[in-house]
Amino acid sequence: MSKQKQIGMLLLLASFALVAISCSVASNKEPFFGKTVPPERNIFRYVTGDEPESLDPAISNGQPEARIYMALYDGLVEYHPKTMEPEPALAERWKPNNDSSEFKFYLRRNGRWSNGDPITANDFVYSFRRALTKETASRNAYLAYYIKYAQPFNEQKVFVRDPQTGQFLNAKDFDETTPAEPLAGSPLDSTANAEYSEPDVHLEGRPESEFHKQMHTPLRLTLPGDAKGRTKALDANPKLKAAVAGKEFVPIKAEDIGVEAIDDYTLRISLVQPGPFFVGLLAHQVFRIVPRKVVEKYGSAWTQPQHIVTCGPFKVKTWQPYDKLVVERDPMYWDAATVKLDEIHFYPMSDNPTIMNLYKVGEVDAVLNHTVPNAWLEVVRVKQDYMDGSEAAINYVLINTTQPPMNDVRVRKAFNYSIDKEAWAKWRKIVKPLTAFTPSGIFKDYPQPQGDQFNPEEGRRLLGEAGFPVIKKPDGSYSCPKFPVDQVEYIYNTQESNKAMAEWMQAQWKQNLGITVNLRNMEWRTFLNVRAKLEYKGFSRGAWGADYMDPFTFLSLFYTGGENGTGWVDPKYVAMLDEANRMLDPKKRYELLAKAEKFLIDAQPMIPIDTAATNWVKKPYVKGMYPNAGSLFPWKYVYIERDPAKWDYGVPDMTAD
Amino acid sequence: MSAVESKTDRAPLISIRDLKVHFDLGGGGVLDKLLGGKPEKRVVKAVDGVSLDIYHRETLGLVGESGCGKSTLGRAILRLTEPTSGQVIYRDRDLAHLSERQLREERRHLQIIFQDPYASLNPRMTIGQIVGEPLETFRLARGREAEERVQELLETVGLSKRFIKRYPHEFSGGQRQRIGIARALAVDPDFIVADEPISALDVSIQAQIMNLLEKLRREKHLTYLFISHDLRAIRHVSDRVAVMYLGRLVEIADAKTIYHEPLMPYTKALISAVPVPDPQIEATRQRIVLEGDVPSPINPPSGCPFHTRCPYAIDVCKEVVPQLVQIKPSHFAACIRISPSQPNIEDVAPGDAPGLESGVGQVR
Amino acid sequence: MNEKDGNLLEVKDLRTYFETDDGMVKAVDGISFQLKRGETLGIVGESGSGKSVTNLSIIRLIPDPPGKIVSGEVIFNGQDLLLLTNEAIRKVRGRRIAMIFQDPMTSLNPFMKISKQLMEMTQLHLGHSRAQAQAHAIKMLETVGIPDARARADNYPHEFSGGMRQRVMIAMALSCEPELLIADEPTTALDVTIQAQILELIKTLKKETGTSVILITHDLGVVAGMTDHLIVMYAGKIFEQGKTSELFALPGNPYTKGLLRSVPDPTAEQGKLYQIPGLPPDVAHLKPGCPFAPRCEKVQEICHREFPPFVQLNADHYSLCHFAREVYAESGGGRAS
Amino acid sequence: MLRFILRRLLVTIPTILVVITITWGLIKLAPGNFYSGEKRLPPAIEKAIRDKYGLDRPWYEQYGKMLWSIVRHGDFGTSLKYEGQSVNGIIRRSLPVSAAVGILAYLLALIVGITAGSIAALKQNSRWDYGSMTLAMLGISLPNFVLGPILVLIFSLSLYWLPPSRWGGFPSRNLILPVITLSAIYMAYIARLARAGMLEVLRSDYIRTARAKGLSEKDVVIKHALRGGLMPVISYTGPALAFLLTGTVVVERIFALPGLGNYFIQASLNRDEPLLIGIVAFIAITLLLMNLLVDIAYAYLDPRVRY
Amino acid sequence: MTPDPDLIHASPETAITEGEYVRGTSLWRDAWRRLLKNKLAVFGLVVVTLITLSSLIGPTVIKRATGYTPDYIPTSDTRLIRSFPPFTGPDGQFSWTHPMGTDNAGRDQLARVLQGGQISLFVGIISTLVSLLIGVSYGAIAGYVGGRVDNIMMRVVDVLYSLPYVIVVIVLLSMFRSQTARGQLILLFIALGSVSWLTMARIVRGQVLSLKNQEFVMAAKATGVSTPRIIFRHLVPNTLGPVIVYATLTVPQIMLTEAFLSFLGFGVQAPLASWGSLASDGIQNIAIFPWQLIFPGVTMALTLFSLNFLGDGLRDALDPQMRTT
Repeated sequence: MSKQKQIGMLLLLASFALVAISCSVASNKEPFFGKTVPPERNIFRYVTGDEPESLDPAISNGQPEARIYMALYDGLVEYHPKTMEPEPALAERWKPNNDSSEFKFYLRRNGRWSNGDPITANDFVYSFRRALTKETASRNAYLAYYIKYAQPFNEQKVFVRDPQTGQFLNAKDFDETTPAEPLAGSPLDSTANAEYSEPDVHLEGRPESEFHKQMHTPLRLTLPGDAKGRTKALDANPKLKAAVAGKEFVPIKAEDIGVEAIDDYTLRISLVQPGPFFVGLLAHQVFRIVPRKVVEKYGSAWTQPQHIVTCGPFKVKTWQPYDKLVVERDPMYWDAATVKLDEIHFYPMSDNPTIMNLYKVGEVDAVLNHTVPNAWLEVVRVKQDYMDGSEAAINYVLINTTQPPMNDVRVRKAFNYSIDKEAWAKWRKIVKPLTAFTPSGIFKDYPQPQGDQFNPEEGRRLLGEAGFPVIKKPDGSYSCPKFPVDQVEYIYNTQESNKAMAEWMQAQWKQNLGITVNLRNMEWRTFLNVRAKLEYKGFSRGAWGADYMDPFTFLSLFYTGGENGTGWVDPKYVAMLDEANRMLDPKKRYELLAKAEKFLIDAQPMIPIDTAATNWVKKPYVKGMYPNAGSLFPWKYVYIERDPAKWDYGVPDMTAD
Repeated sequence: MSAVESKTDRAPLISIRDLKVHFDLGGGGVLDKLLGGKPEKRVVKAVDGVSLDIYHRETLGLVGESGCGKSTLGRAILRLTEPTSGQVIYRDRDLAHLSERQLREERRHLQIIFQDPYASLNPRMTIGQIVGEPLETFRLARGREAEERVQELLETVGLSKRFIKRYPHEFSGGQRQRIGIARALAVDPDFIVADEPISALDVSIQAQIMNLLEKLRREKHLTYLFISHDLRAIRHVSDRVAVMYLGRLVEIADAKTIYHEPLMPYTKALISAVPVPDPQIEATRQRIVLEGDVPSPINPPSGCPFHTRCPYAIDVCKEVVPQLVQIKPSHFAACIRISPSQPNIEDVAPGDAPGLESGVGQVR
Repeated sequence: MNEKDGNLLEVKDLRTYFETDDGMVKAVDGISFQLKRGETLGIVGESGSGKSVTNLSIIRLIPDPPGKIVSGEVIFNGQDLLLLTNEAIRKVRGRRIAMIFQDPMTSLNPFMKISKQLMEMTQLHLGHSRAQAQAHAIKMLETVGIPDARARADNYPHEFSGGMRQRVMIAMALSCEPELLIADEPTTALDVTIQAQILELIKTLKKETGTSVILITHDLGVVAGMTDHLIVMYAGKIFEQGKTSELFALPGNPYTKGLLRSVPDPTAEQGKLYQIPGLPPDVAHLKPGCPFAPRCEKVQEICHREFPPFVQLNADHYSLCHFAREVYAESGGGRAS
Repeated sequence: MLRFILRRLLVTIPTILVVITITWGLIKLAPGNFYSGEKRLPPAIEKAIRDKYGLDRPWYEQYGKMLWSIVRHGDFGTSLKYEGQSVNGIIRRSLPVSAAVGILAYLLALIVGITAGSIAALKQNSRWDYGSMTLAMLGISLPNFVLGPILVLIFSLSLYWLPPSRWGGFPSRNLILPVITLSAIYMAYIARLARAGMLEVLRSDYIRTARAKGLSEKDVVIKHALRGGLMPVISYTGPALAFLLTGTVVVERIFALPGLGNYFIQASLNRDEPLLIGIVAFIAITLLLMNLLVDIAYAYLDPRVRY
Repeated sequence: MTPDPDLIHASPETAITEGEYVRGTSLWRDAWRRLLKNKLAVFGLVVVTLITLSSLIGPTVIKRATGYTPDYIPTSDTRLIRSFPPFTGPDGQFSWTHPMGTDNAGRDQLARVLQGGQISLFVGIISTLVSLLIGVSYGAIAGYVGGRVDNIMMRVVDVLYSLPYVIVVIVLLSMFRSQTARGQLILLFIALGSVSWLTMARIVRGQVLSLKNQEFVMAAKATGVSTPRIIFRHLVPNTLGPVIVYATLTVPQIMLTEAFLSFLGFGVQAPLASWGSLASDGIQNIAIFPWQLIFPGVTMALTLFSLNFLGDGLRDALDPQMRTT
């Protein structure tokens, strides 16, 4: 009867309509992705990614928050919008000592909080100490561990003092981690291990204060603060145990940390080791300052819009969590003249297609990095508002090296050999193939080592050598019957790009080794837990973006043993990194780091896949925003250009200053 | 002295003693007292102290208006409804106090036929399954034997044995009632409660079913408790008739007696209300039309439950609960306004309550 | 007899069919009858005989689909109701022809106050104002014997007992003083004592208002005392019709006869009851011949073959039977032509 | 009535407590924690975080503390993931969002559903009936996570008429698509319920009575049939409204709305214990309250029902 | 005992038939007959059958015809690893190779939709079976036993209703971890089944509550039938109508939940796919490659659409009341 016809008609109509729409969408020949109408007011609407955990810069370690903090808080230095090199912010200038283990910062005098209070060196001292206090529980505290006694303070350790003499025990007397063999061809820099017995003469003459003198005494011995941990440490080292007997334990106080306000506008930071890259680190959120008075008054509620006091180019106007954070120009800001926008609207969103849809219809002006889904690149990448740039980030595959068969380095290498990273990069379009563990082309002058290239022949050979011969079947495909397929899997957390990568890996291994690795996707936190506890077999997705602009931010992933998600730990590697970091000459340091990196990739606890690329879009009328390697943007330079002639048609020039 | 324990030559098959079935409607809890919503515990006294003997091979008719508790009584005897108190003695066992398992054994001998032939057959079972289920439950027969037995039963109730694989929906009301009867007969019971078995049937079919039941009683030596609101039918099928009103028995007598010489004003009204299919009689007959409705069993009237509608009621009736007493030989009634010496209520002087002296009434 | 004068209602060859999965059900198949002003007509039949459908057809309340009045005339006061517009028939319903139904429990709107349901009638048909309608409603409730009518008018139907609800239904039906009251099994769902009350009430009200009544029932006892004329229906056909007194005394149809005999007589001794064997026919699959033939004790070969004629036995006594006269004679009515 | 309400509320309390307890236990069992990230934090920092939130205290102490805070102050604590934000505050803030979308969607569903259902019932087996019931079937068959994006595709991405997502305040154009997406399935259900209910009522004796009274078809439907016919819709309203009020995860995700459902999922995924418990308890209470409310409404609308 | 001759005198049934036994139109056969009369239900049945069949044999046929398998990624030629519109070849010209286009990895969408149908239908069926098995027994027992037991059983349902589903699944999946795709699938069934029965239990309980005072139940009790038998033999079969309708409504619910779980990463594991996971993948690309959502989405909707009609038809066909006019 007519009922059937009706249904049929309905469905037919619906599908026709949809197909028609799909064609209209696909055959979009516009130069830009979606609408390009600048917002009416002088505001900038930006998608930051996940909902910010907090507006307190000490707390959170995420990138979404980092970008918000850059609007709200200032530090000693700020990232350069293009190069991400540190450029002066609240510190007008700074001076390192000769081995870069101590820095002196000269603050500008017109720094003010949003409530008008002047910003002084004491604000920095307070903020740094607060960030390192255990009660703050800052996720980022470890970045400040380079500051002298910051780590033991954060870990609530104690000094050991002789009650009679008042003398503290020194660390070097009990140091057991001397390398077993010389690590590098070049001799160790003499100053690296030198005692600071002499007052620091490299800098500006004599030590200036009691505190400063104390900073230049030999590194004190620290022991765990809790009795249990201490007993364990002492039991492990009889010499130490004997020395400690009869001594008193002095808890490390915030005041012991190597941060000193010399005067209201001079700040000195003493490091536990030479840190040539340290200033670059200082733009990080954990080093941005918080208002002492407000924090002490309101506790954890100080970040609520009605209480918050900030010091960045913008201040909080309204905050609707999970909806938007509106910040407005702060007239108190020292560089308020440079700030061009009236407001920025930060939209916390994490679903890429949703973000892109919003961008397409012109509801937002720019989006965060890695928002353009891989599959969209084909369409979006050719648009002139696509922001393509190299990124200080890598994708790799972790291997659980604690279980057979993956505990055999030959097997690990075989799997590495049989991935065609060139093809992968071609498919992903924007990434670059990677054989090492640091991103290619990011760190200038870094002699990045080369790892193994795609060589499935060699992979099959190695696998056979390891006892899993690969057989070529008559139809040209391979099989590896002996390989315990049930002992490996590939885990990843659910996300479109991860899934694509997983499927790619699976297909490659099947094609080149005849091994089908099961895929297992997981919810994010389960994934992290499984990976951290090595509860997976075989492979796991991994990715890392630079915390700061130095290869060490990548290499340090394998620095602390056992916690890197692979179970691979080698004291030799740790020693190599230590050695490199003690090197004062940046070039030599890079050489040593590269050597360590080579050691790491030879051990193959992971399979490097690619150097990531920035992958986002901004409307052409958004100016002053560049696809820099860290995707962090000093907002004061951003503005809305209403004259189409001056718009960005393509990626803005990153080389011009 | 209990009225029903009069001497008879026949031994009772089932003796019901002071059976009560009360349904709790809630109320009266701690919360209720606190909030004052329903401070009183509300109880429906569906059956309120019924004592009754049912003799071997008799058909005892139980008549009353809807809501008087007649069906509840029938079901409580078989413990299909849990009695609140009292006894049901069958073969020296008190059915009201048997365990579930013992009871299930006894059910072999006690069966029931329901009013609604549509609702009483499981629509998703075949006739064979429905009739055969008791056989299976009591392991009386199995396989081929069971099938034969079912066929036999179907023929007994006047259905073709070829219907065994069919479903209830394919049958008419009368046929379904026959199926219900076959099911009840499957276990060879002694006693069957026929709970309004003909009320839902067409006139022409009612006669068929009544005749069938009568025939089965003769052939299988059954005892019936025949529950109905149809006095004509009751009169036709019963040996004795018991009249119920608001959970209590108000009169018991031979079927003939009760029709021709009812004692209770209620029974009289009931009989007079039945329309007779004869225009001549109808034209001349003087009906006793009762005023008002049957009161709600939740708040039954005090004293004699009938006093609200009784044309003979006097003030004492509101206070005294009449007991069922033998007024004439084998004729029991519960009214304080009559007594064995003055059985005819019309003859009792206005305002007199002779029954009070002879023990009919009890002040509550 | 001059039929034109006294007839309030005249039904001619009414046919109402229902379309079902099983095929066409001829629920009412060519029936004709008349009703005089002030008279009471009884229609008796077993379930499925078409008696209710007949009356729903009269005021055109047959659910369509699946039902359909296929042919016939329903002449009410000289007007064929079947030809009226929807608007016009609505003015007849309730105003001139009122109905009460079998189940007073479900026939009143449970969501509406009694008073409102009553008021609706007079507001609609008599153009009463609210106050007038209210007063009238209370008056009607008092008329049908609802104690404390003023207070109880604001109750909902569920707060009334079955008998009271049927009184309300009657009050509602009579509130516009209709010329015809159709009572479709008005007492079937009620207890005997209440049934007696309701029947008395209908009788009294009829006497007072002079309304004509069609009383539909399956209980021969009910019609015996209430009606002037009687129609016996079986399988959608009128099997016998005539004066009530004559029909009871001298049934001219084996079915009527069987029915009368199968009602237990309380005055008689116990014993085997007369029974009509078999089952009522399936109206969807009627065979040619007399529909009662399979159950008839007088059945002859012709009964299975030919549809019986409608035989006039007396002035207004008809019977649908091949052997009507024989049966009539057996009953003792042989002398009539 | 009061008695009934109080009794129902009393029964609710243990249910909620059990729900809270089980939820708490589940979070404790769930792998992972709220602070983990791509790079594992140094142990000392992890310990500092755990100490800060008392996560290393004995389980009974944590449980007792949580329960006491809830029972004593009705305070679910502060979110772990979102530093310094109280759970109560988050609920207070996100509820209006969910409620606005939910109630609008339900109103739309009611209006369209009842109209379509009633028309279908009145014109049973007509073109109208088949048409609206086919649409209703479609509404039930098309999952909202398919419908939503398709609407976005048509009305935002292709036609640029409406914003594709985000909360734009109340009222705003942003509400249109989520409300339609959300209401589709409810509309369909209600249309079907209304049709079935109306059909049943239209067949009932009292409608026959009303017709026999001579009422016009319009009056029969509006004055007599509608009330009874819509009772099934009313009983469906309880759970439906509760779900709508407390946010529907899928729609809030598709349209990036800062509603309760979104927080609910985020709290689960973030292992944000106090937030999740707070939301779960809130949803459970809302669900039970809504059911109670419907029972009360039922008693109000149907004079036969009394408690 | 001989039957009373006039009792079986000439009842209409005697006319019906030959043979020893009249096998009455059994409920099922009768239902089937009625179902076939219902055009919409037949439409539903045909579509569901077609989709099921093509899901089962489709992937094989496609492999034979075009060489594509659902999980085939053409890694050797990166040119092919992209999403083609329907009926379009790598050269952008019309081609029959991919009638539904390809997905992001260049896999044939038709093959994937068909293979996804296997999973989705299987998930739907299994979870619905679980919901039938647990929900029906649970509801029936609660409803029949009544009183305190009922109260407690229903509170348990209330509690389960209120539990945060996502966390339950997270815990479930982490407690019973499985490496294989099949193991994961089974866990998924458990996760989905474990919640799907709640509403079913409520519905069945409601039905049983209204059925248990019916006379046929009392008749069974009177003939000494044991309680479990009363519940499962007498009551449960009579709840069939609403159960079937709800079961057909469960299927979309389950598929929706499954899709959502896939979306969160708990669903089927790649390279397996379900309609839900395909659709949620498609949503990711809706602005660019709408066909990735539209084809799985429409297939899914069409199936559910047909299932609903079928369910409605079955309910009507199995309803004993519908038979009597």
